[in-house]
Formats: sequence, C-alpha cells, structure tokens
Amino acid sequence: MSVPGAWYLGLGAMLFTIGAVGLLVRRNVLVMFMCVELMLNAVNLTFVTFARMLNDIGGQVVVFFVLVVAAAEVVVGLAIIVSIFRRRTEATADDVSLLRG
Amino acid sequence: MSETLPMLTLLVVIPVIGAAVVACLPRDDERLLRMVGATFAVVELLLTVALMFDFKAGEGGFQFVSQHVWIRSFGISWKLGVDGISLFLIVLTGVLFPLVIIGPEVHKDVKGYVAWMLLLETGCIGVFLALDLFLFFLFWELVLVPMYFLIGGWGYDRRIYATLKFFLYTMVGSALMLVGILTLVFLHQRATGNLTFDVVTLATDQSIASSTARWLFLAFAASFAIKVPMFPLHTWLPDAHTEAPTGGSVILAGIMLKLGTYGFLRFGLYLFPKAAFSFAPLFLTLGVIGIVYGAIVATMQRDLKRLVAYSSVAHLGFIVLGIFGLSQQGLEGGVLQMVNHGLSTGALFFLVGMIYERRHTRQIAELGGLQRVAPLFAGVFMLVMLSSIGLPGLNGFVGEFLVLIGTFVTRRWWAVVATTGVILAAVYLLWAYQRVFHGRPEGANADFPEMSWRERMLMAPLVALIVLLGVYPRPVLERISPSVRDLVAHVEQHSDFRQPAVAAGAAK
Amino acid sequence: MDWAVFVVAAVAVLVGALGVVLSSHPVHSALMLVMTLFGVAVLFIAQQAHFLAAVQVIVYAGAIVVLFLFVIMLLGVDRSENLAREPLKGQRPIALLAGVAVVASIFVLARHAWVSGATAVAGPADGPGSNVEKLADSLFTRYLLMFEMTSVLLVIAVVGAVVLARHSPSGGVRGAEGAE
Amino acid sequence: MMHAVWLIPALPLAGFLILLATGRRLGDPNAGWLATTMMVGAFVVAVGVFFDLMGNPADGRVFQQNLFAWIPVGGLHVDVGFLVDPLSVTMALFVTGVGALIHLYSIGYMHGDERYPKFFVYLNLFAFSMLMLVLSSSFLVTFLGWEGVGACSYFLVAFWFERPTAATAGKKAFVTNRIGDFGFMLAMFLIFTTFGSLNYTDVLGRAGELPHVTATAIALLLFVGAVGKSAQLPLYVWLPDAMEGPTPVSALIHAATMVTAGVFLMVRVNPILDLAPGALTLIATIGALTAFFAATIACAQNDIKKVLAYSTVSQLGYMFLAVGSGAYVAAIFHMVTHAFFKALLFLGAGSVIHGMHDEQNMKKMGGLRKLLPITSGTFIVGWLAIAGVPPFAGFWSKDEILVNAYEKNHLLWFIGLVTALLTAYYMSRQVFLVFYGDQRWKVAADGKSPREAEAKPEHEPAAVKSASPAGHDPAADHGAHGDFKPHESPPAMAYPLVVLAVLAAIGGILRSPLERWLEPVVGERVHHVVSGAGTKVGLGVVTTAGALIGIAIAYSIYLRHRAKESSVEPLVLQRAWYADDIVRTVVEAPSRALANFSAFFVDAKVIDGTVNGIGALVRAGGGRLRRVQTGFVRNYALAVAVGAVAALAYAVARTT
Amino acid sequence: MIAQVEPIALPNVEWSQMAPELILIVGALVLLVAGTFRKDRRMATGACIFTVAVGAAAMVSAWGLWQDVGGGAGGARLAVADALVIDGFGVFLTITICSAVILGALLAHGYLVREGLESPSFYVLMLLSASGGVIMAKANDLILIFLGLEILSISLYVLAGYHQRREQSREAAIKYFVLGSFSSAFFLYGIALTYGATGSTNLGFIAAFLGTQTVTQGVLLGGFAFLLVGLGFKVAAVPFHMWTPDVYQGSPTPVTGFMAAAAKAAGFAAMLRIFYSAFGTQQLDWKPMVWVLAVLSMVVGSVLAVVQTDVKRMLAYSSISHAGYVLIGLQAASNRGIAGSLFYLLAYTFLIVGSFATVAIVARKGDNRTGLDAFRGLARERPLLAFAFTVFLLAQAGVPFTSGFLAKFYVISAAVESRSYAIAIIAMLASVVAAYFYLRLIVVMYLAEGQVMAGLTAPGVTDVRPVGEPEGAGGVAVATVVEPKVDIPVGAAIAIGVAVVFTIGVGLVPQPFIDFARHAMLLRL
Repeated sequence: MSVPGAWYLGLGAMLFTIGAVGLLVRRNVLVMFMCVELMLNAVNLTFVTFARMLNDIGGQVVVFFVLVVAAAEVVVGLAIIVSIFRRRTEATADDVSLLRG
Repeated sequence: MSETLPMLTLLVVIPVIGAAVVACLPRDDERLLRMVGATFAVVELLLTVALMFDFKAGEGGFQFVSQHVWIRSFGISWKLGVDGISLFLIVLTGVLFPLVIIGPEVHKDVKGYVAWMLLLETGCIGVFLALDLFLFFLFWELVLVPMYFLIGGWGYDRRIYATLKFFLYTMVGSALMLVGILTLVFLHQRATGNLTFDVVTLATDQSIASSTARWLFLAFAASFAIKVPMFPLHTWLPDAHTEAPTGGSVILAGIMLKLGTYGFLRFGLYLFPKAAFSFAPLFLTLGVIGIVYGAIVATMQRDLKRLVAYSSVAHLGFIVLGIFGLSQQGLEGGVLQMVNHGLSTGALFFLVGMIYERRHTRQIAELGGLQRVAPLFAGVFMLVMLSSIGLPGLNGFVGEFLVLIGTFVTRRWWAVVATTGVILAAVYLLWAYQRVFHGRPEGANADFPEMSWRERMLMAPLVALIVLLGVYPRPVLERISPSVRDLVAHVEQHSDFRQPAVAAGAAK
Repeated sequence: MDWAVFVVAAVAVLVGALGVVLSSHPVHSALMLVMTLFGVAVLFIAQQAHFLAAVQVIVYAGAIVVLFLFVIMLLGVDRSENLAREPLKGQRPIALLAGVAVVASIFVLARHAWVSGATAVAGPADGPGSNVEKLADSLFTRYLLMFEMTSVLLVIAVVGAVVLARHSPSGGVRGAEGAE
Repeated sequence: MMHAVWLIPALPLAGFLILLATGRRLGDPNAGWLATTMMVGAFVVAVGVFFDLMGNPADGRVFQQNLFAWIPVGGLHVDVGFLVDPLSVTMALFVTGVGALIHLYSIGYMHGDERYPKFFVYLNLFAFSMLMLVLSSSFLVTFLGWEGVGACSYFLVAFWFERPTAATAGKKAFVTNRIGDFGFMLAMFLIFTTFGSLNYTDVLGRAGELPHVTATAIALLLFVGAVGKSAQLPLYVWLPDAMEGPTPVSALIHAATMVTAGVFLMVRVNPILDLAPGALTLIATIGALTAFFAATIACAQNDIKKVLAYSTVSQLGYMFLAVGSGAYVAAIFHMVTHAFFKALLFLGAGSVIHGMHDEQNMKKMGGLRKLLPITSGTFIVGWLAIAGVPPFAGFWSKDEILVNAYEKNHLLWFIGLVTALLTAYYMSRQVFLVFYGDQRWKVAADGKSPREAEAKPEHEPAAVKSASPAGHDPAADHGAHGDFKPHESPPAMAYPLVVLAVLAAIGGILRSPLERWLEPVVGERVHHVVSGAGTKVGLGVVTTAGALIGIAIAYSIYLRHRAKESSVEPLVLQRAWYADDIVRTVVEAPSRALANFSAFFVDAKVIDGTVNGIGALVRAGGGRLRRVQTGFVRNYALAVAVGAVAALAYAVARTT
Repeated sequence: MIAQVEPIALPNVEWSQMAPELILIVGALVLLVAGTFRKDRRMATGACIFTVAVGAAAMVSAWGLWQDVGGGAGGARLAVADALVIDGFGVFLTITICSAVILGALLAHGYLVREGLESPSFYVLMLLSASGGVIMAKANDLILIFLGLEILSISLYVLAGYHQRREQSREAAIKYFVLGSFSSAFFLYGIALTYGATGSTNLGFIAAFLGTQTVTQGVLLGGFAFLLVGLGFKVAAVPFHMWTPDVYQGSPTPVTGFMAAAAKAAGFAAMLRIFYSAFGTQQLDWKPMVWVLAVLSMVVGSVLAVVQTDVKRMLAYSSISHAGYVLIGLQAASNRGIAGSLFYLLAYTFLIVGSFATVAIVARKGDNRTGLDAFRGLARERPLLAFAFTVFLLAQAGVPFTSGFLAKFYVISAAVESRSYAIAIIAMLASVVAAYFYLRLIVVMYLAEGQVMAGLTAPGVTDVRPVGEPEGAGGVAVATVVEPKVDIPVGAAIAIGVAVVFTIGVGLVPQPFIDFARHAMLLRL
C-alpha cells in the first residue's frame, strides 16, 4: 500500500546530506546557497512525512513557515551576494578570505 | 569598640578613599599628591597602631569582628576580624605603606603611583582581615591589579614580562583556590544545610570527609604556595622583585608574600587541620628545599635585587617550616618571622633602590667599596643584612630560632636540614656585602652619595623596629600566643597530631 | 502505485540534488534544483499535503529559482566551473566522510523508530475537511503568533535588500524586492 | 654588689651606644678613652661581684638575675638574665681585665686611623657580646653573645675593608663560625626537646636524667659549635686569616677572649660531658691533633702574626685536650694564662709591627731588642711563658693539662708533649728572628717589595699616618726610606704590655686558688689526678725538657745557623699543609659549581623554563589553531559539519 | 457542496504579554516610515534617540511583565495559544537584549555619523533584530524560536554588511550569511527530528511527553545534536565558532557589539530554555555534549585570543570563551546554573558593548585601526577612555569587585554545586590564559609607550597581515604616521559610562542583580 514514512524520511536525510556536502564542496556561492535550499527542502519533506505519520497537521504548518523563511533568506542572501560579487567575474566563496587567523 | 566604631571596616576603606581622592587631584603637583597619599597612609598607620593597643593580649579569638550580610543568596558577608596572627601583619602593612608612598623616587606619574599604592593597601589589609572566604578571595585577587600596574608602570626594563608572569602565575593558584572554596562551601551546605562562606563556621564544623578535605587543602595550598612562593613555584618572584620599582618590591616582599603564608595559617590549617597535618611532610620538605635552594641560588646572582629576591625564597621557607611544624614555637615563630621578613627585606629593597637611584645599576659587579664613601649607608645595610642573616639581638633571629626549635620538637630532621640555611644565609649575604661595600670604590662608586636626611628618616623606623623586635619581642609574642595556641589546639582536636609537651609548656 | 510515485519522485529528488551539486554551470544547478523541488512537491502530494505542494511549486520554483537565475545573469557568472579543482586541501574527502557519517548516524539513530507514539497535538492531518482548511485553521489558532512573526521576517527582507542595494551603482537588487 | 652584675655588660653596651651616636664628634683619642673607661668600669664591677661571691660559702656561690623575658613562647621561656657563679665571674674578670688593657693599648695603636671611633664602637660591642656570652643564664643568651662576638669579629677583621684580603678574611671568619653555630643551635634544640628549658640551672641540674645517647649528641653538637668558635680542626682555617684585622683585635678576640668561648662552653656544660665519655675522648683527640697540627705550621710561618695565630690554634687545642681529659679547671687555667701571654705576645707583635712601619715579615726584622726595649722585654716574658719554661705561667697550666692527658691516654699525652716541644721551638724561632740576629730590615727597607707596599695601603695606621702630638712625629721618626729606624711604641701601648708581662710571669700562682674556686662549678666530678706526686714531677720535668730542647734547636738554627733555614721550613708547612688549597678545591669549587648549576641551569632553565615553556606552549598551540582559521568560509562550514558529526556520533554511541 | 465555513476561533492574543517585542517592532516600523520622509542629518540623531527610547520603553514594559510574573516562576504563564511563555527567564533576557539595543544605538550614532552612513534603516534593523531575540527568549515553541532566530539573524546579516564601502564588512556579511543559513538548516532539521520523536514542536508538549518516556529515542538524540549545532553556532561555541572572529572583525564595530551581546543572549535564551526546560528530563543525554562544548569554547577561545594582534578579533575569541562560561551554567543543569548563566549574560552584555564601544572609538574613521598598535598610549591621550576599557578588560578577566568576577563566580559555583569539579578547574585555568590577553591589551594602553614590547609578541604572531590596509591611511605604520586624535562621540561616551557604572556597581552591590537572576526562573514545563 502506501509507502512507509521511513522511506520518505530516509530520502529526506539523504537529501539533507547531499545539500550539506554540496555546500562544503562547491565554490560558487550561488550554488552553495542552492544547496542550503536543498537542505531546507529535505527538512520540509521530513516535516510533511512526520505530519503524516503522526497524523498531525502541525508538521505541515511548519513547512509553510520554512517556505517563508527560505524566501526571506534568499532575498537577503542574494542581495549580499550581489553586493559582494558585483565587481567580480566569479562568485567564488574562496575569494572571500580577507579575514582570517 | 567594635560596635561603636567599625574599626576594621575603616581600615579597609580608608586607603581606597585615599586612592579615590588622589585620583581626583591634579596630575602635576607631585608634592601635594604625595602629601595627600601619605596622609591617608599615616592615618591608616595610626589606626593600626590604635588597633594594636586596643587588642586584648590574652585572647585567642577574633576581635573587633564586624559582620554585615553582603550577598544573601550565597551566604556571603562582609565579615572582618583580627586575631593575634593577623594583628601584626596589619601593623606591618600600616608601617610599610607610608614609607613606600613617601620614600622612593618616583620618576613619572606620581599620581598613579600613589593611587595604586593606596588601593594595594586596601587589598592587603582586606586579605588579612577577611573572615569570609569570598571576601578573602576578592581581596586576594584585588591585590594583583595594583601590583600589576605598579610593576608594569614604574618598573625596569623587563617589567612587562615580569608583571605578566606575576599576575598569571598568581592567578593559576587563585583559580584552583576558588574551586576549592566553592567546593568546601557547597559540601558544607550539603552536610549542614547552611550555605555560608564564614571561615569560623566552616572551620568549626569540619564535617566534610577527610579524603575530600585533602583535595581541598591542596587546592588552597596551590594558591598559597605560589604566593609564598614555595619551591618550585617561585620563579615569578625574582623577576617580579627585580623589575618592580622600589616601592613595589618593598610591598611585594614585605607584605604580599605574607599573604601566602598567612593563607596557610588562616585557611590551610584552620579549615583543613587534618589534611594540613597529613600533608605536613610534603610542605616541610618543600620549605626546607626552599631554604637551602633559595640560598644556593641567591649566592650566584649577579643582580643585587635578584639576590634579595632569592633570599626571600629562603626566608619564606622558614616560615612555611614553622607553620607546618605545627608546634607553638614554630607557628609563633612563623608569624613573627612574617613580620620580621617584612621589615628586613623591605628595608633591604629600600636600600637596593637607593643604590639604584644613585648608580643606575643593580649589578653587583659594577658596585664596590661603597662603605668607604657612604659609611652610614653601609652601616644600615649591614644591620638590615644581619637581621636577615638572623643575628641574635635583631628581629630575624627570634623568628628563625622559634621556627627551628619549634620544628625540631615535632619534625626533627627537617629542622636539622633547615638549620643549614643559617650558614648559607651568611654565605650569600656576606659575599654580596663584600662585593658591594668592601674594597676600594672606583669610578662612579667613588662619588656615591651618603644617605640623605630623607632616606635616613625613611630607614629609621625600620631600623628601630628591627632592633626593638630583636631585643624585646615579648609584647608581640604575647599577642600572637593565644591565637596560635588555639590554632594548635584546633589542629589537635581534628587530627591525630599531638604537640609534644615541651612545646606546649606542660612539662614545667 | 504509491511506490511507483515515490520511486520516481525520489529519483527525481536525488538526481536533482546531485545535479545541483555536480553541475559545473550554475544555471544547470539552478535547473536541477527545480527538478528536486518538483520531486519534493510530488512527495508532498503523495502525503496529502496538497496545499504545500502548490506553494512549493509556486514559491520555490516560481520565485526563488527564478531569482537565482536572475542573480546569476546579473552577476555574469554564468560560466562553467572546473569542478576537478579543489583549492582547499582535504575539504572534499572530509566533507564526503562527514556526509556519509551524517546519513549513517541518522539511519542508525532511527533504526528502531522514526516517530514515537505521540498523538496529534495541532490537530489531525486526516479526517474531515480539506487540507487547506485544516492548515488555515491551525495557522490562525495554534500558530497565529508564528504567522504574525513571518511578517516581521518579510519586513526585514525588504529593508535588508534596500540597505544592501542602496550603495550599489546598479539597480540590480531591485529585483529582490520583486520576489515578494 | 651582686645585683649590679647587669652593669658588667651594660657598661660596654652604653659605651657602644654613646660612641655610635657621638663617636665621630668625640674623635681621636677621646672615643678610645671613653671606651676604655667603660671597660675599666666593667672590670671594677666584675671585681666587686667577684668579692661579693667570694663572701658566700662555697656551695652558695650561685646567683641568678633575670632582667626581662626575652622569648616567652609556650613551653619555651627564655629570660635575658645572668648566672653569676665562679666560672662566669672568672670569665668576666679576665674578659674585662684583658679587654680593658687591650682597649687601652688600642688608643695608641689605632691613633690616626680614619675610622678611629668606629674601631671602639666595635670593640665595645664586642666586649658587651662577650660578657653576655659568659654571664648569661641560658644557652640562648649565651648564643646571643656567641653570635655577637662572631659578628664583631667580622667587623673587626674586615676593619680595613678596602683590602680585599681583609674583607675576605672577615667573611671567612663569620661563615666558618656559622658552621659551628649550626651545631650549637641543634644542640639547643635537642636540649629544649629533652628538658623543655634552655636555662643552665634547669638543664645542668637535671643533666643526670639524660640518656647516654642524648648526652653524647648534645655534647658533640655543642662541641661542633666550640670547634667553630675556638678554631679547632677542621674549622680552624678562619683564624690565621683573621690576622688581617688590626693587631689589638687579634690580641683581644683571636687570642684572649672570643676564641676561648668554645672552651668556656664546654666547661659550662661539663655535667653533660661527663655523661658522654665517647664525646670526651673525641674532644681530647681533636684538641691534641689540633695542637700538634697547628704547631707544625707555626714552625714555618714568616708573618709575625701568623705564627701567633697558629700558636693560638695550637694552644686552644691544649685547652680542648684538657676538656676532653676531664680537666676542666686545667682548661680554664690554661685559658687564663694563655690570655695573658698570648695577648702580651700579640700586643708585642703589634708594637713591633708598629715600630717596623707595618712590616710583618719576620725575615725582614732582626736585632730589634735594643731598639724596642719594652716591647722586646715583655715579649721575651711572653715567649718563656708560652714555651713552658718554669716558673712562668704557661708552664703550670700546660703541665697540668699534660698530666691530665697522661691520665687519660698516653698517646694523647705524647702528642701534647711533642707539641710543647714544637711550641718552644717556633716561639724561640720567632723571638730570635725578630729581636736577635742581624738587623735585616736595613736591607729590607730599601728593597721593600712593591707588591707589599701596594697590599698594605695607608693602614696599620699609627705608624704611617699619625700626626697627633700624643703619638710621634712621622717626619722625624720615619722620614725617608733611607734612614728608616724602628722605634718604641707610645706609653698607652707600652703599659698594657708591662701589665700583661707581669701577669704572664706570675700567672702560675692562680693554679690552686682557681681549682678551689671553680670547684662548685665542676664539682666533685673534676678528675682528680690519681698519679702519685712522683709521676707528676716526672712529667713536669719531661715537659720542661721538651721546652728547652725546642728552644735549643731554634737557637742552633736561627741564631747559630747550624742548618739552612729553608730546610726546616718546608713548603708544605709554609702553606699550612695546603689546607686552604684543599678547602678551595674540595669544598669551594664544587659548591660554587653546584650553586652555578642550581642558579643558571636548574632555576633558570629547568624550573623557569618549564613555566615559560607552558606559556610558549599555549602560544604555539594558539598559533597552530590559528592556522585552522583559514578565512575560507567552506572550511568553517566544514567545521560546523564535523561538529555536527561529532554530536551525532555521541548520540549514536548513547543509543547503543 | 461547499462545506460550511466555520469562523476560525482565533486564540486570545494577550497583547500586553507581548509588549516588549511589539514595542520594538512597532518602533522599527515607525522609524522605517519616518525615515522615508526625512533624510537629513538631524534625522540621524533623532533616529538614535528614538531607538534608545524604544529600547527603554521595551525595557520598561518588560519590567512591568516582571512585576506580573511576580519575580519568579510563580506567576509564569503561557500566552497566545501557548506559543509564548511569560516567565522571569524570558523577561530577564528581554531586559538584557533591550540593554544591548540601548547601548548599541547610543554607540552607533557617532559611528554612523563618522562613517557617513547615517540612515534610520540601521536602527530599524537593530530593533527588528532585537525583537527576534526577545521572541526567542519568550518562545514556547521550536518553530517560534526558529522564526525568532531567523528574524534576529537575517537582520544581523544585513547589519554585518552595513558598511558597504568596507570590504571586510561585506565579507563579514557573506560569511555570516552562508554559515548562518547552513547552521539554520541544521537547527531546522533538529526541530524536525524532535518533532518526529515527540509529536510536537511546542516545548510544553515536548516536556510533557518526555516526562512519560523512560528511554530516549535515537531520533530525539539526533534532534538534540542538530539543535545543539544550530544554537551552538548562534552563541559561538567551539567548534561552531569559526565565523565569529571574522564576522566580529569585519562588521561595523557597533554591530559587533550589539551582535555579541544580543545574539548571544538570544541564542542562550533558546538553548537554556530548550535544553533545561523542555529536555530537562533527558539531562543525562545532553549534559556531556554541553560539557564538551563548554570546555572547548573556553580553552580554544582563550588560547586563540592569546595570539591575536587585532583587538576586535581578540575580543571575538574572548567572546567565544565567554560562551563557554555561560555553557557551564547550562551544564550544571540546576537553578543556580541557569541563574548563573543569566547573570553572566547580563554582565557580559554591558562588558562587551562597552568594550566594542571603546574599540569603535579608537578605530577612528574608516573603522580600521583596531590593531594593538592603535591602542598604544591611549592612557595618555584619553585617560578616561583607557580607564573605562581597563575596567571592561579587567572585568572580563574576572578581577574582583566587577560584574565579570561575580559572573564567573556564579557559574563556577553552580558547576561546583553540581559536582562538576573538572569543568570548574578547566574554566578557572582558561580564565588565566584569558587574563593574559586582557592584560596585554592593558599593557599596551598604559605601559608600553612607544617601546617595543619584548617578550610579548608570540612566535605565531610575527606574520601579522595588515588587516586595515585597503582604505588607505595605513593602519600598520602607526608608529610613524601621526594619528588623528581619537574623538569620543557623546552617545558612545554615555554608553561607555553606563557600562562602567554597571560593571563596577554590580561588583560592589551584587545582591539585587543576583536576586534578579535568581528569580528569573524558567518555567519548568
């Protein structure tokens, strides 16, 4: 019958991890940021699955909020990215390393 | 008395008020700054003297106790009190501070110097008077700050290194002690339901397990041992002493080292009698090593101040020995020796400072023949040095002798080895004296000025006390005695230690 | 049937995710992201979260990814990147190891059960009433305060974007506000 | 009068204090007169006390006076107080008596010294300390005096501190003495532990309770103190060097009084010694060996004072031989006679040096008899006394010691006898070299080595610098080197010589009074010579013969030149058996190396190095950690991820 | 067909209970609107004063709440459909955060004027950010905490990059943003797992549910781990701290001060509430994790601070170690521990804002002179400023008669009380290491006048890169270039003055503040 929640959750965990690893290995800030979106999606998937498994609408409501947060983050994040990489040809995270030690 | 006039609180507060007043005065008028600073210090001195006279000689307990709840939720009080053990340290503090404020040359920023000194006085007095562990710890830490600035601001070439080393070294000790204090307090609370930092209560109760008490004792002892300093934790001392300005060295040696030994007495023995007794061999051994080792290392120093600093290591070794000998004589000698060392080593540092002012060097090799051109200076130096060597008739002997005889009664072999320190002290001090004062003055040494009147006035009280305490120490001893007797009884009550009959005087 | 939907969607999700990470071109990454988003939307539907699925598609695919693309174009960084190069020593192996470890740990932790026996708190997800209705009900009761707070979040987004754009010579960031 | 006993030390103390305050204003010679007056006053009081005590019956001749409690702590209660008994009064008498004479002598001798008042400051302080030592009623106050005389000895030996040798000698004296004090202190600790008191009356009265081991320990420890103070083997090394001090100091401190303090102490505690026969034997042996050893050295010394110094060591050895033989009275007796003749000899030597313009090398003297009549006359008396020629004082005291030693152990006696011979020999050598023979100084005056001229600057003062009417006119007396002529000393110096010479000559009569007088102190425990009168006479004859032989040998070598002088003055003896070199290499060098090692390796490198090392470690650790902070945001993210993995790993571990 | 639309029964919204955050938000909005009408210099001053007023109003309203809750857990209650909890704890931190707002605003004015950045939007973001923090402090729901966190963080991302002309500022923004969103994702995943394991995101329900459980589920443990990552990041605990030095150094200094105070307070508010209150029954599970975090933070923070040559960076590392101390309070998991943490946070807020205020002043125009050299001889030039900074530094070092000492004392006493002796000792030893760099800074201000500080420069410090170069005027060759005189703006002076008085005042009369912290109990759910 219906697919057990564990499968969804496992998928979510994997998606989350791919996102996390992606952020770690990609140098392009935009792609890194997309990876954050992947992670958020993984969380969303997890919430929805839990909502179904627990038969609780709360999990779905949470996803709604996560979406809003994601949107706000994207707006600000992209604004920051634009402001810093405006004059550069590459949006490479490694270029931003003035501060260290 | 204690009800009508909060004598002890005044003692603590007056210097800090002085510091605040000085801080508000104009920076340029050095005379005024010193005058005002000295006035506060002298008022403090008079108060301490008054305290000494009001002190009831036959009583062992705390007198003039004033207690006010301060931080209720932690059971912390502003509790001050004085007994025979602290009385003369207070007086010593009162004596030395006016001298360092008026005395030595201060080459820059007199205002800062005087203000820090006064703040330091508050700290020192506070440590000696505090009967609340928290309060004690506060003052204990507080003294570091002015001293840090004094060494760092008015010291010599390597002052930054020295002052940091001093501060951090001491803090390491305090770190352990604070944990110890808290542990003690909370264990006490667990046992009795009473959260208090009151020293007397904690000491009387003795409810914590003896294995725990041993750890706690070590935590306290670490802090005290660093402050004393005991071998092998002593290396901050030569640096700090050497680099500190004259006034700083005087206070450092004269008073601040006593904080450590005082701590052992007031907190080590009093709070953890059993543990202290069980660790006595360790500390006796370290004390003896300090005596011998400090003397040996002092012998080879090329810097006069460093030499005096190492001599302090040796002298403090005697005090530790006396404390952990745990006999009436030893303890009393230890207390007396704290005062003695404050006077004689303080005086020595003054004198070395005067030499530096004149010659701008402390290197023994660059000095020589000073006795010929400055006989009075040499004479005073000689006297102070002999006091330091422990010549009978001067103060140093009484303390040293009591320590040794007291230790001998309870811990024979440690005393035997420690007694060799008597020989070694003569070696390094006389050798140094010979190199600095004997011979024929050459070059700049030939123009070495004799003591000025101001310097004579400065040394006069110290010299007078050195002789007085050597000839007639009885008024001091009889004020110390009851407190020490109680302390020994306290240790006996809570441990297997029993003082031999001869020491207690029952044999007669 | 359910399985089929799940597998297809899951594959889309994973492929999309891997695509995001492994595409050398940022535009490709963005497109792969869209694929994942759709996959997730499908999985939402499969779990009766219809409203969320819709929002997912509209907001994510419709706005966010577009915004990404917009910025990529704006910055002119739409060039391939040499993925073989990794200037930071040890970054990749450790990252992979960490990733494996995270997944493995989660699976190990969840080996007995993902969920406890707790009962619904915010109200049942099934039962009578549409998904939207129940969502709305929850949103305006139990989650009212959170809902209100999202408005603050959006204000910040606006103000932040304005602030960050203010000193820029080009008006490119204007688009950020349009995303709302 | 007895109650005035406190005045005996108090007068010199007062002198000390007055001189300390006003010495410079009083100046030369008033300061000296003041000091001398105080000493004379003390002597007068001592005499008064003596007669007072005499008035008491023999067993009632004890009087204790406590001034104030000095150190009252628990069971330890020490008063500053005086114990007046025959022993202490004897000591007080001769300390004040001889002391007064030497003070008087010093007025002349030190005349012209730039630190003239200071000399008397020290001298009076010394007298005070010495009197405290002998009069005290407890070990601790004795120790006060004991240390006080040591310090004064230090001041006075190093009186001409501009001379490095003097400064070093002073320090050496003090430090060596301190080694002895170590023993003294331990002895006091042990006494206190055992008896709970440090008072002589308490302790000696209960001495009988002592277990044998404790008694031996106390005796030996006290003896260590005595060895240091009285310059016995092996701690004698400081005394010859102490001759760097002005000659009156050598006479007073290093011949008559301070160095005998050890003997006094031994006699004082005789009840304890009697319980420790082993210790007594050791004391006797050390004494005999010291006597012999020092005598051999004295035979080859050229410095007029060095000879006397080694002689003093040797004579002190006799005293310990006496103590060790249980002959306490003999020890005291010899102490007294020795004080007379040795003080005389030293003062005479000082007079010679004075007259010779600071020349101390006997090889550059000779034929001074005519030029220094008083000096030579008195010196010869002293010589005969020390050589043990009857009927001079030295014969009687030495004879008594040897008789007692014979009782104790024949070998010790034999050593003593040989030493007596040697004593006669080296003293004769000295007399012949100085007062007889050629006037070698006539040659020497021109060829005075520059080194020596350098080494002795403007000191040995009266001779060179005096410009006072009381003394002598340097221009007339000394003039240029060419017409250098030794001269007799001023009266202030001469009178004490005469008085001492008389005492040295007739001191022997004190023998039996002293024995009776001291009986309450040494009591029945005194060793009564068991040998018959015949043996005693025989021994006396042998001793005398030995002395005469010694004189004869010296005569044949140094006046008749029957043998080359250098052949009887081997280098090994000149260098005093290389004792100083041995000390330098065996004790000093290793100690210095150890101290250097401790100070510059252990302390600076190991201990402080550890401290600084911890600091460096923290910084190095910080430096390394800092490199992790690369500035690359992905690294940071990785750290977060790794942290998360760690947290998860913990969670996993927690569930399994 | 169409189901009858029932009116949704809106929950009772207790506006008064939300007064502080509402005041902050409304204030921000008013300012935002007003700012669009007036754009002159006077506006800047007005905005500052307005912000201070808003902060003060929020504080007063919080104080009103304090009176309501009766200064303890007794009057604590839930509000707005159980989403908010009104307890002493929340109110305490609200007041703390409001203090940060007030001090930060005072400090910011002079800075913004100096740097030519005057704009009300700065204050708007600050107020909004603070409102996020306040929400975190009072939230009773993981989701609300998350939202508060995002409100706080996103504002701070923008504020960090506020000084657009400074490359460091922009860099700080992007680093903070990337890492912040990364860790937010972790946090969110943690919420998800917790939700799955407990069935709710509401802390009350979670606590109630966990009270019935005997064994902690694996998933829940995973949730703990992820939540700790997210919050650890926010409070800058090692190993989630790496953004801190870079962001603190790069951000405009007033922002750094505000961020260090408010974000940390809010982060800890959430952490303490979640772990102590909601997961209180699972103490044994999370205490070891917190222990490790605390120890690592203290040690690494202190040790790394030692080798810094930039004061801002050094203070950043020191704030990491401070986080370790606050964690001790949590680790003790006792009332005294929580009170200690709260007290620490309050004391720390004033200290850190005061410290950064000094740095902001000394950094001079361009905000670049933050190296140790810039502080050389400050005692002569500006004795009072140097004195104030000394007070802050000594207090941070834990010198008696300052708030810093009592704060350390408080948390360590909590640790000792709960028998965590090891952590107490480590904390004290770390404080010794920390004392080194505070003292070193004091040395530079007072003692090292133009002399080369022998023995001070660590081996690892020789390769100091000139951080402040790009803006010209060289922050490096300070010794030769004549320094522009340090100007002290009025606002900053007030802020510093208040902080000094507070620091010493608490040191002398700690009882009221200790009571405050002690009564600020969490509502144990």
